[in-house]
Amino acid sequence: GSAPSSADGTGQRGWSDASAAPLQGTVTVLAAASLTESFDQLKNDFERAHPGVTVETSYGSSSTLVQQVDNGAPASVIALAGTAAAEPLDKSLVKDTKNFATNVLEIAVPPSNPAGITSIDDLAKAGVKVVVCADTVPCGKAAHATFTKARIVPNVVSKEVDVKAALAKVKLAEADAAIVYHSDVVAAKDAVTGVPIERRYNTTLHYPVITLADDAASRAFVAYLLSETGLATVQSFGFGAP
Amino acid sequence: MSRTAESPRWLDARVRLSRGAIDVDVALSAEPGQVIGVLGPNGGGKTTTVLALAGVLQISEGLIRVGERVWDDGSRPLAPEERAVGLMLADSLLFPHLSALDNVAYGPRSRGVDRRRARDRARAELDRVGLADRARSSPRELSSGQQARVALARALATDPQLLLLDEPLAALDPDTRARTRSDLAGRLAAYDGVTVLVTHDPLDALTLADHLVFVEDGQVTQAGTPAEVLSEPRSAYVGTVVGLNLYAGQGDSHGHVRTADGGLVVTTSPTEGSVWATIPPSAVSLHLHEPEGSPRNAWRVRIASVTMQGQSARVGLVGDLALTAEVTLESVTALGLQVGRDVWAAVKATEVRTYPR
Amino acid sequence: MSRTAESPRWLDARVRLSRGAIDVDVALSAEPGQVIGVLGPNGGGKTTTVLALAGVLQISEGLIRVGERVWDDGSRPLAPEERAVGLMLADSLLFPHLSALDNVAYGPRSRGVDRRRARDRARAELDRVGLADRARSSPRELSSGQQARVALARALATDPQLLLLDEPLAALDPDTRARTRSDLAGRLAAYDGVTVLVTHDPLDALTLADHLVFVEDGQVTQAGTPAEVLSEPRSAYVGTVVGLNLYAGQGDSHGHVRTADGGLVVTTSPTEGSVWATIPPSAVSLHLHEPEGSPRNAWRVRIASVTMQGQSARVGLVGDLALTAEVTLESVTALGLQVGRDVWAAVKATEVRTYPR
Amino acid sequence: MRYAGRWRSRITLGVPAAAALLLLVVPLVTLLLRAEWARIPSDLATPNVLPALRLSLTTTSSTAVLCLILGTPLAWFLARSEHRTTGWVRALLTVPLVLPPVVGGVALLMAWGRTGLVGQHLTPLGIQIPFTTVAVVLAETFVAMPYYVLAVEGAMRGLDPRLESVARTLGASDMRYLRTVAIPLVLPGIASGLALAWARALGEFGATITFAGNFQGRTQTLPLLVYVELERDPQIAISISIMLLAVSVLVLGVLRGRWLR
Amino acid sequence: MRYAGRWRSRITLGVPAAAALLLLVVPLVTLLLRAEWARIPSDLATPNVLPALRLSLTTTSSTAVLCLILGTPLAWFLARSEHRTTGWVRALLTVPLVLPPVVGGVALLMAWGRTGLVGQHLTPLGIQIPFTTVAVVLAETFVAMPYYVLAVEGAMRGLDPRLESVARTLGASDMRYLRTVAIPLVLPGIASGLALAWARALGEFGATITFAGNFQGRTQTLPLLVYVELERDPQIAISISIMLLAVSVLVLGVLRGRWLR
Ligand SMILES: Nc1ncnc2c1ncn2[C@@H]1O[C@H](COP(=O)(O)OP(=O)(O)OP(=O)(O)O)[C@@H](O)[C@H]1O
Ligand SMILES: Nc1ncnc2c1ncn2[C@@H]1O[C@H](COP(=O)(O)OP(=O)(O)OP(=O)(O)O)[C@@H](O)[C@H]1O
Ligand SMILES: [Mg+2]
Ligand SMILES: [Mg+2]
Repeated sequence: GSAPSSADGTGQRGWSDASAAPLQGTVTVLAAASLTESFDQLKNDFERAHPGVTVETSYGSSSTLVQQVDNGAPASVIALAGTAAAEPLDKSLVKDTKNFATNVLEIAVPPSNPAGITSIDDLAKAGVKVVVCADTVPCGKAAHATFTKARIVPNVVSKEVDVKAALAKVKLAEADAAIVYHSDVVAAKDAVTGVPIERRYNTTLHYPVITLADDAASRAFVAYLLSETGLATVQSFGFGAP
Repeated sequence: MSRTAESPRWLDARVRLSRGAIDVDVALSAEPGQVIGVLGPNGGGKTTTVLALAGVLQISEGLIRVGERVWDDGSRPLAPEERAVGLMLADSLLFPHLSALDNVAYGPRSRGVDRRRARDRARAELDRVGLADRARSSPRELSSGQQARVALARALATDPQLLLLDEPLAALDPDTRARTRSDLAGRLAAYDGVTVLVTHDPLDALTLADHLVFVEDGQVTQAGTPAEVLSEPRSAYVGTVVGLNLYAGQGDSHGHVRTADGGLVVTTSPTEGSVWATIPPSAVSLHLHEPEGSPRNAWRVRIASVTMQGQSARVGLVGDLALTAEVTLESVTALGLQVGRDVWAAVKATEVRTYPR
Repeated sequence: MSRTAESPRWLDARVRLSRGAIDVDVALSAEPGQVIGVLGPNGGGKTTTVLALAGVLQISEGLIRVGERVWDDGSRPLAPEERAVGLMLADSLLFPHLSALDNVAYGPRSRGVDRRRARDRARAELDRVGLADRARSSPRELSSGQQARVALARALATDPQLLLLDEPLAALDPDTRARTRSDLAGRLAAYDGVTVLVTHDPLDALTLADHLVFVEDGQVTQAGTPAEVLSEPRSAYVGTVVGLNLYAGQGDSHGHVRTADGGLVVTTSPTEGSVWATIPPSAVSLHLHEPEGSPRNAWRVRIASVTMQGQSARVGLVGDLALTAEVTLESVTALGLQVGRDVWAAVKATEVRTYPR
Repeated sequence: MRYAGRWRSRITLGVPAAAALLLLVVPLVTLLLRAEWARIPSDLATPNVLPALRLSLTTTSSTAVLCLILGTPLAWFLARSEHRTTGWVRALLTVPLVLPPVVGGVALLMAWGRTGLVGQHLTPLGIQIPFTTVAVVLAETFVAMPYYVLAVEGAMRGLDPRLESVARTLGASDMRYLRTVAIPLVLPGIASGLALAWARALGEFGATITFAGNFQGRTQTLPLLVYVELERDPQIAISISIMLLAVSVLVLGVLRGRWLR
Repeated sequence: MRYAGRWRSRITLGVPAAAALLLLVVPLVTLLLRAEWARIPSDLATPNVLPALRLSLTTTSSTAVLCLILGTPLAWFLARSEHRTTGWVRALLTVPLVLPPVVGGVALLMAWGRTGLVGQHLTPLGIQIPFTTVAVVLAETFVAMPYYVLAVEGAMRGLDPRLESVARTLGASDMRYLRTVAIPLVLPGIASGLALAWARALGEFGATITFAGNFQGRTQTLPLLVYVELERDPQIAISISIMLLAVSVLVLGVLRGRWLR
């Protein structure tokens, strides 16, 4: 078992004591797949600062992570895409919840941009194949809200189960456009081109980080994430400030 | 095979079960060292009986006891591997992934003999069936006769208390068969278990068995020593096997027997009532014209078949009485005995035996 | 089987291929309606020859021609279904998922006969082998003999130009065998194709075949009509099959033959040089004391085996000369002929035939 | 020809067999125990369940039929080939099993998609495969066919080759032998191959979502619906999964019990 | 005993067989064509590839061994049982194939997790299964074992029961017959079952990520790495997939070609 335990067994508590005795132990972090690159960076930085601590990361879809925690998987910290995803989480396990990032919707188009999309209105043009996320996932809900606000009815050919699937359709030029998050467009580098959505139509997604374990190392990791350096790291991957 | 209750035999089996269309009910008993020959028409239940003795099929009623031990009483059968039994079926059923040698060594190995000694034993057995040089061959690389010989060696290699051989010699060529038969006779003589030998070859049965059991349609129609069976066959099938013409009929005190088909046979040894009458084929003489003289039996018949057997010929006859005659090859040529020809068949009344049915 | 080139036979086959340890080289030829009996020891290459004729194995050299058509010349073999061939192997190999009837109807159906007529034909064939009442049975529910009969019916149901029967009667009981044999003889007589009949039973060969071919170790050791073979066997194996004592030896002009084993045989029909000498078992008389009188051959021998055959007994003898005697059952009893006993064997010189090797 | 085994054998074989069964059954039992049975009827009354069920059944049946008519001949050729390359072809067949389903979907897109290797030649003809029901069938066939082919090939290799010899001397062509003897005799193998392939297709998720997308009534099969609902309410997802299991056990149990064996 | 078939048969059988092969091979070929081969070496040099490869190989080997030692006896019992329920047990075995992998993972969590049906009794003993390599093996075994059992069962049913009768009269117990005759004779079936199960385990994704998580070096197998990399750089993901394919084709081709058949 890799259950996080008290950092050094001396009963020390809190971030303030960290300077007194070096932190020890393992922090198990579950994070939404879209956070892969930013959390890899955070993990490296944190481990460098605290050589006694090992940060173990596991990336998956937010709902999977919540399932894992609810069924007794040993996790210290969980970072989710969207506050709604945290709802099924067993509240008795939650020690603390903080938002640490935001994300906004963006239109992803193939680099060749075959349908010539320049604004959200172009999505309603005849023959444009649009993919969005399913209504049950946050990005699908947000896209739906955006279309309503913009009063357009695009030709949706598929309601993808997650952002990754939506993005894949654009990367392979199967779809002319997909509604995804800004961070996804950044992460996809030059495989897709982003077309921003005006603020008045857009929807903002809040990313919560939830502390599940009581030990010093875990709390130190969350504190580091919420620190200025931590937030800056996250934002460098296309996320917005909380 | 009625036996008095006070002298239980070493092998005592009453096999009763249903298989397909027939109900098998076969009783067998023997003392150590004896060979029971089982004969009968195709589909009579011979293999079924053998499988029940081996424990592959279970009897629904009856008893199988060997020595002190009850193998099956219709309720709690011993598994085949708990019976000290050796089985060879008509299909050789060799293990296709093992060499001939390892097939033969399989039994000893399974019964705890160490590898080297099991192989030595297997080699000796293969040698006895003339296949020492094919020990390394896989069954697929052997001809059907060679496979049968390996299967025989395999069944013999475990020294079982009860050895079950289902047509062991059927696939062998006459030369090998003669050699194997006499080798088998030698081995069975030295063997102190009971052997059940199913065969279609009367020669095998007569030369190897102490006791013959004829199974027809699931029932025992005759049982006895070869001599008993030879002298007094009690079914048409047995008659065919032992080479005698056999008739069921009604006899009177004057020596006249009226057969079921309506033929009339005269004998000098009258038996009254329901009788069997036998005529040895060699006692039948054939004539182109109605014979005059001593024979009191003479029938007008037509030649249905002529077959050569060794140095003589067997002539199948139909007519007033269906019968087989055994004549010399010269007579065949001299009389011009061809299929379809009408001839007279004569038999001296002294050659006709009758005994009660 | 040397034939002049100008009269090509209807079936003309020279089968050459390697199988396992042996090289098979067998020539067969026949005219329409003839039956070739193929005999030989186990593993000699009989089945191999049959499979090559059927197209299941391909010849490496030689020729298989039937009528005008070349089936295989070592390079472009016709597939089996392109050959008008019927095949029955020693294993019955029935299609396990089809009833007996549908097994037999399979051939006609495959050759384009409509379902009803194919079934009618199949029913007729089953009737001929005595299994009309088992038509609906699945092969698993048949005894081995019944299976063999269905397989025979199946092979016969396609009226092929070349009918290949590999030990068709081996699994049959004597009664069925006799019936099937004579039925087969009748059918083959009416059949205008060539039949190749592999058998271990000399009786089958002698009664059914027009021409016998003996295959030993892949080679033809003797071929000829049954009468030719009977009168002049040319290998020890053939001798065993036809029931004659056969010796290879050196003859001189005085009628003395020195056998390979060193025995001396006297004959009244001398042949000089390398000779075969034959002695019919029935010509051998047995005596407890050295015989005085006419027989010029008398050997001191020991009884190795006594087997009954029909109404007589065959006595295997070893000693100065290994030979088999055929005596009456009465002599066995009268003389007390038991295995292991030393006796004298006498043969008149007139009974010994010699012919060049 | 079955016997009551001896105790020692029973135990040495029974214990691992029971362990195997437990490994498989425990999670399923748990799923059933944890389900809120009272909710299942209302969960299944959700309007998108019926179209998904219908789509799953039609696409998996199509896949099964494709396996049968295309896969059987392939299995046949593999079974009778004794060439050295056969082993490699067989290894190649297992590739779709190994490929992470999502990558499989990507590969399918690259092949059949609008700009794909094959797809680009179909587009001018007005044929577009992604986002259609055909794409679902293609994806399911891609992942399921190998199971079918390998199962049937194994069964066909077990046939006694002499049966073929006999059939052919009786006048049967390749085709006729295959139809009248080989296929009937390997029916158990075909049944288990079909069961495997059908079940695999029924559960197919990754390749379908990537290649065919997720559109109600057109490409949203049951597993896709389950995944989507898992985001909203795990309990609905479990209800649907249980229905999926029930359908599969029913279909397989009835088919195999009644007809196939 | 093989023949050159007639042309008509060849075509009527060859066309569908070729179609089947194409359906499977076209996407794979596309994948290989679209890969940036020059990049593959550097892609594979990424530090997390090696641990994932090692983990994939160890867990799939463990799964294969588990199938072998637990699944073979189960297949044996199923094959010799003639009971009516056997068909249903067999249908039950196919359930893990039908279950969407993610749901399978949830079921595994519910069973073996800290609060799970079985897991709650393990926790006091200090045993925690989720997020460990053991969990990966459990997940892989859960999805792969059915393939093995069904393939081997099919092969075992094909054995001539009379061989068993003969072996037993020769003194062989159940166990000895299984070991010395049945298993050697169904070796091709075992080989193909193992190949199927191993390949399925190697490609396993949904159940693993749900039940075991995605921890580098501990539970991140190659398919999980592909998933993560797909997020970051699809080209790396494709490179890794191609390596995955190469490994599987190599292992299966070599094993089956050399030893197993
Ligand atoms: N599949 C095979 N592979 C290798 N060798 C074989 C194969 N089948 C038979 N042989 C060998 O070829 C030789 C000829 O076999 P064949 O079956 O033709 O003999 P046969 O004359 O029919 O014998 P039998 O009377 O026993 O049936 C034998 O020595 C046998 O061991
Ligand atoms: N598995 C089976 N299922 C149903 N009926 C069967 C089965 N096996 C044999 N039978 C039938 O049982 C009867 C007895 O068969 P058995 O094999 O014992 O005959 P047999 O005396 O050995 O004949 P043969 O001399 O032909 O070998 C036959 O009528 C046969 O058709
Ligand atoms: Mg029998
Ligand atoms: Mg043969």
